Amino acid sequence: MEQLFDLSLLNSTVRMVTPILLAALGGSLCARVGIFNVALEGLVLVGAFGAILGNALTGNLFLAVLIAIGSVLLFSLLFAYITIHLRANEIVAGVALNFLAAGLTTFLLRTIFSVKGAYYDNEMHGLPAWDLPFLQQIPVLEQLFSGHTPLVWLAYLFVIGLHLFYFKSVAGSRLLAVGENPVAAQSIGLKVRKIQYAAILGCGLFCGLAGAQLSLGQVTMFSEGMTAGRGYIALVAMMLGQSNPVGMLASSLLFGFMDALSIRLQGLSIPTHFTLMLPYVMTVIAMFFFRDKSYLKNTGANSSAR
Amino acid sequence: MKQWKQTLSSLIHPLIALLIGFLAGAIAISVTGTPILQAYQEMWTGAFGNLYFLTSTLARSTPIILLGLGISLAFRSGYFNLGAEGQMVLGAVAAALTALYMPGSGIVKLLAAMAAGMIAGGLWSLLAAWMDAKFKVNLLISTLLLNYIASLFAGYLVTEPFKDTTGSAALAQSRMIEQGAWLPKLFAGMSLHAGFVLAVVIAILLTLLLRYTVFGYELKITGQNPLFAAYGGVNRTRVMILCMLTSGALAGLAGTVEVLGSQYRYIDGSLTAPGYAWTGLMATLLANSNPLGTTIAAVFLAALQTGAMGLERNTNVPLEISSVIQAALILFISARFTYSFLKRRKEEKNNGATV
Amino acid sequence: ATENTGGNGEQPQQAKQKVALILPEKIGVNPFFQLMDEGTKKAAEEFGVEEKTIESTDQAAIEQNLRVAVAEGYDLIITSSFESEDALKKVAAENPDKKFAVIDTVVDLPNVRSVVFREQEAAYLVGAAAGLSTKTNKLGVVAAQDIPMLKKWTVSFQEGVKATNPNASVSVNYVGSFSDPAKAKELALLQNSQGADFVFGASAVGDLGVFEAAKEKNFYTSGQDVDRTEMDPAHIVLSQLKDTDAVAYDTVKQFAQGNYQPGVSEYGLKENGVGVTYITHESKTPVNPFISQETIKKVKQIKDDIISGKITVADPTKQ
Amino acid sequence: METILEMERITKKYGQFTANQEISFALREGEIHAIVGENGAGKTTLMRILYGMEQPTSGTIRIHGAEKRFANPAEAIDSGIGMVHQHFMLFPSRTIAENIVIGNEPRKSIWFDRKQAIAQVGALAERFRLPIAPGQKVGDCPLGTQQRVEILKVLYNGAKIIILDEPTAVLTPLEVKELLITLRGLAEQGKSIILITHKLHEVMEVADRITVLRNGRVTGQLEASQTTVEEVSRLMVGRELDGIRRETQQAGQPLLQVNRLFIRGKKGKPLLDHVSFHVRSGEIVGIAGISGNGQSELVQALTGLLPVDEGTVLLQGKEITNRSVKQIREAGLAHIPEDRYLWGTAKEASVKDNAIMGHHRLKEFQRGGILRQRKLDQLVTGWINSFAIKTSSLANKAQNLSGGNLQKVIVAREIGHATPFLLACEPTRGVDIGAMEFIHQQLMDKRNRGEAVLLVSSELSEIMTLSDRILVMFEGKVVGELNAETATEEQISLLMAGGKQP
Ligand SMILES: Nc1ncnc2c1ncn2[C@@H]1O[C@H](COP(=O)(O)OP(=O)(O)OP(=O)(O)O)[C@@H](O)[C@H]1O
Ligand SMILES: Nc1ncnc2c1ncn2[C@@H]1O[C@H](COP(=O)(O)OP(=O)(O)OP(=O)(O)O)[C@@H](O)[C@H]1O
Ligand SMILES: [Mg+2]
Ligand SMILES: [Mg+2]
Repeated sequence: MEQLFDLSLLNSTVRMVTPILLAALGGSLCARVGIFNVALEGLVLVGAFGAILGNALTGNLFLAVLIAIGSVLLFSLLFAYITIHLRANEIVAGVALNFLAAGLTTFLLRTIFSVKGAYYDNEMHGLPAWDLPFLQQIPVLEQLFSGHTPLVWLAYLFVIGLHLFYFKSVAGSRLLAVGENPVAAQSIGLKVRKIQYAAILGCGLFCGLAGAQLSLGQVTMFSEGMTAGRGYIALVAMMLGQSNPVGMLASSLLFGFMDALSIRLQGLSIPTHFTLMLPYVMTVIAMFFFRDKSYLKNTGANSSAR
Repeated sequence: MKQWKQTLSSLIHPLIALLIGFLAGAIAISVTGTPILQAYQEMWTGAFGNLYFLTSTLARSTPIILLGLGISLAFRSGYFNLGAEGQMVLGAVAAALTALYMPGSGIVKLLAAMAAGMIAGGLWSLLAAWMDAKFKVNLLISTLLLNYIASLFAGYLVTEPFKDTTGSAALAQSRMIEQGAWLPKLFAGMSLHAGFVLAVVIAILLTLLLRYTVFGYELKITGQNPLFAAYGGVNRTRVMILCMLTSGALAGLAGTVEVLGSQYRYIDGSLTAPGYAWTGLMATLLANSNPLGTTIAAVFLAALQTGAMGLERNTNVPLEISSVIQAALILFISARFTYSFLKRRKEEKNNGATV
Repeated sequence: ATENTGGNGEQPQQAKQKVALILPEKIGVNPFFQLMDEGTKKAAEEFGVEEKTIESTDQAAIEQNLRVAVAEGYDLIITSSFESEDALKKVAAENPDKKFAVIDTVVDLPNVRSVVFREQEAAYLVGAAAGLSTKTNKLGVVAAQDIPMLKKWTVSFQEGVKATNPNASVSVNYVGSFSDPAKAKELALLQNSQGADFVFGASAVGDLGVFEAAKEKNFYTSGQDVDRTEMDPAHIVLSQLKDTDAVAYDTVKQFAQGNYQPGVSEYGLKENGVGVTYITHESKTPVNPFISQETIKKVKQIKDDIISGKITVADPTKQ
Repeated sequence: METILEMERITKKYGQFTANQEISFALREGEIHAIVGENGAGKTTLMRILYGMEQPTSGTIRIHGAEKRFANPAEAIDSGIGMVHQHFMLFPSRTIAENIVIGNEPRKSIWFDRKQAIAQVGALAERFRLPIAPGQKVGDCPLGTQQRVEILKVLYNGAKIIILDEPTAVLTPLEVKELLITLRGLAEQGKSIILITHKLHEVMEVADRITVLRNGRVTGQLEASQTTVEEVSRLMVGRELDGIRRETQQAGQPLLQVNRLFIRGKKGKPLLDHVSFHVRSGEIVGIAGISGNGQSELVQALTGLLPVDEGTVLLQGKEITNRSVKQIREAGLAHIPEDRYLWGTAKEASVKDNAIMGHHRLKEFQRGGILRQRKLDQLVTGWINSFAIKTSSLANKAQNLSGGNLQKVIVAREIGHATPFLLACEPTRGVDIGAMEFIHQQLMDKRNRGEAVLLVSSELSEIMTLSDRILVMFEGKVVGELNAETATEEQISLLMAGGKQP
């Protein structure tokens, strides 16, 4: 072990964090309108499946990503209808949706691709890896940021985009208003339900992209349960970042770096279990420094405790 | 007469939701080409068909009930405990190790293991509560994160220092506990064990606690309005600590009875893979944190799972589809569309009949 | 969950024997179970027995499925893996008149036929080949989880490397999951970036991620259970084999022909139950130059030494 | 003057219960029309119908003679109706300007033009003479300012008709005065105003006409200039009000002694600055002051909800400084909290659970930690009868009670403790005059029994009616003590505003 971090490790972190970041950004849309969305895991999984299905059907990467988004939007619509219209408890609905996503993707994997476990096709191409020309000149950045898919770039752009949306746009301002005080929002004539629907669908869009990045960007295949808990980590990143785009970027990266560090430590004599714990322990420690803001309690805990 | 009508109308809600859930399930089944009625019949048989299936359903519901009760207790006092999984795992591993290494007769081991399991779960939960109370570390996130840490730690214990070296030694698991320390089975040859009785008794005790005791009253009020509780002289810290401790202890007990009543050892991952904690959470939420309601909801959710296994065994419906049906049923049962409507009407009645 | 439930259920041949294969997990990501299922089905068809495969959703379901199979009168109940060990011990002991078989672990009861594999021998051979082939003297292992069972792969591979190339270093990384190809791929990429020119995949579905990494960065890797070289002969240069289907097939065949025998049968290199492409089994794909013919010759020698007992490969789980 | 709005024969039924029964009501352009009535008379319901938040069971609404139906507030807003709700509908984390323009924001393509918003809101405030700082965060504003924000919001959306539901309940006397001036000003500029309030002197001061409701029906429509407070209150409650009975009585020994109480503040200024006073048995001591001058902190310090940095509190000679709430209550203190929803009740809990708080610990009502439900039921049922609390049952949720009835539950609970000392904060906020009189009588009776009451209220008239002595607080200090017999409203107001005692 020459050094704990090297550039290829950090390059890998930038990539590995992307689906988590995208899902967290999506989750924040829901949190911001007062809906605690625990279904991120399931939504990303559906997105990952949709992307592979789309690619297999059309052979066109752009269409594949669109199909990924479309299938997650459908799922989100179900979530929205059940929580907003049928007034189901959002956590029960979210957990059920996670089960549904796991069952349905496995079932479709079997019926559509006639395989179990994983679908993999040598002929299939994943999202292209881009080397941005202007970065090629700079030695360190080149290694750090080269060879990422457009979705990776997009995710980092979305951080800025979502920031502008929340804090600078009219629509974002209204969305935040609905989350802060739905009764007041209703009384001034905002269409609260419509905005909540829009937020959940927006979350679906992000999760669709997260799924596509996972199954077409990180790898080019779909395997059962391939989200492997990333949706829950996204949930943590979302809460830790207080649904603030920059905060969520920071907390996702924190998690990513700690994960990377834990990979490095695996070679040393520390038992694997403890190195794997590292990202979680560090996130808990980080929470001592980023105290929670009150709105979180309103979205998650209180509304569901009833 | 009116009373009777009201009860009836409040029953309509879950019935309609159930119907829609079953319809959604029917669509999924018809995709596989199995006759819908037969499929549902198989599900019913798999869950309740005879004593054997009934008892396996109840056995399966046992950890879910205990987890659900723990979560509901925390809810009632205003805390959202997402850490039941970690508390359960630590409880399980603590119970297993205690039963293995505690000197004494079987019954001593058994009791010590139960105590150890509850203490381990309770302390783990208390850690999160303490961080929240003292340092304002959001409970929702910390409990979620502590789950991973607990599972990895328990995994470490049975991979390294306490791993099972007998048998094939392939799995991360502890040695098997001696038979004297097992929780007795309720029926010979069936999986239902005394843990179920324990769970039901605890559900009843919690109901009584909430309804009839000073502490239960203070707990409820703290959950409903902590400021009001403080104003009334309730020691909120004490209530919180006791509730989170008990909540975690019940989760720990869930793991303990799985170990002592059914697996007889701690097997890494065997408690997390079935998603008991999430199911327990659903049971609590479906029942609005009512202990007896949580118990019933837990049995229902367990029945969906065992029913789905029956469906898979006896028809061409693949396992995945049965999980789709499960999810569809839960989704629609959680829907409260008729409920909110009825709730409105009930309140109007209350107001209308003012003294 | 199968499409063919024997002979459409309602055939009047009442004499037909019934075999149940109870898997401890969903077949899902595990080719090991898939092969077992295929082998059992094949034998059932050939020897005219009725067959039903039941997948268990989780650990708690295994015992229940075993008991149901007993209750529903299956004549031979096959199960598999250490996960089923506890359940089978109970159920088999309670039903001494029933016939059971368990693949991949030992249950010492008079009515159980146990079949085990010595995977460590095959992993040792792959390690030996890798040690001989590496140009950078750096090798990687991407394993699923740090659990005792996987030591049969990770430790034995390292032993094999050490035997042929003491100067080579091996770095082992764990994915932490059996179903996370994305992370497995990143681990393989990292190992390669640190100089490893061969990465041994032992991460279940994660191996697919390792293969992709190899293809992208042009290094070499090996697969598990079946001949994976066919997928990408330019990068997947070896495959560690396990004849689960043959074993399952044999079990059903013996039973159908009335030759069911309880007791333990071990399958290692000697019994042709485990192996490595090119060394013990033919492959449709030609040998990759990375693994030279000379290496193959040398490793074949090692294989012979293992079979003859000159070399013993210890079972790491027994240490 | 032209009639701008007519509501004709409006009936609203909730199940079998009729909240509004054939109410007819007309509003003229440029008038201030007061609607008065007891708690639960149906005022808010009528306004919710007008604002599109509820649909009438029958009846019609006409604006400028054209029949209208409002399915939601947005449609009412479009017809020029605006409503200032009893509980403010604001976004505390946003600036004043954002709160006002939301829903109708100035924009540059998709972007929210905040500069423009501040400019527009500034201009609007200027035009209607409502001073605010558009860039300030609403959460940091005093309630009076929040109220102005609500009114500006309505004006911003172009309302011709402005509904105000109990706008003065939470305001300080000064803020009330300002509000009434503002309302007159708006009326002069041609706006029509509907004002709901329980404070009849405000009505007499500002309204042109008055509509009185009782039990969902109109019991009178009067010209304000031709009626009296007495006539209106008779129409409201259906009987003559008695006025409260005060017995002359000698104050006894000091029961509560507060010595140099000091609480450090966050921004350098102390929250409580060496406050000393005492309350004797058999007297009511009133604390007057503009809210935010340390009254809340004083109350919380006395009751154990806020730790003090220096000083001592003695109750019946026993030191209770920085003791727990429970210990202080056991030492003989009962407490009617200033905000009944925040501190005084749990909305989701039943009437019974709300009523037994504190009593549940007594030996009488528990045995070994087990509550004696039957005895508790008897206790609460007794209060429901003696205080005439309107509730369908003990199991009814507190949030289903009207404000006045809920307040009665709290008063019953705290008086029921039969402690020698009662701390009563804003005991009649938002409560109708009938209930107010009742609660005042309860406090007076307690004094007459030789017990002590410390009354904290922002309602000067309440302080003046009930107190034997009056303390005035300003910036965390007690700045004056007056004899209630001789004190005048002007004197007190001057002290409250920071003036010197003459
Ligand atoms: N949504 C509702 N469902 C049932 N009853 C209701 C509803 N809204 C109001 N009521 C009842 O209608 C009656 C009139 O209520 P309203 O809010 O109009 O009273 P109010 O005159 O505004 O009282 P207050 O002076 O306390 O504000 C009350 O008895 C109340 O209980
Ligand atoms: N959804 C509802 N169901 C039943 N009753 C309701 C409902 N909404 C309002 N009410 C009743 O309407 C009445 C008046 O409500 P409102 O919001 O005007 O409070 P209030 O009585 O004015 O309280 P306060 O002025 O003290 O804050 C109360 O009796 C309340 O219980
Ligand atoms: Mg009202
Ligand atoms: Mg009111």
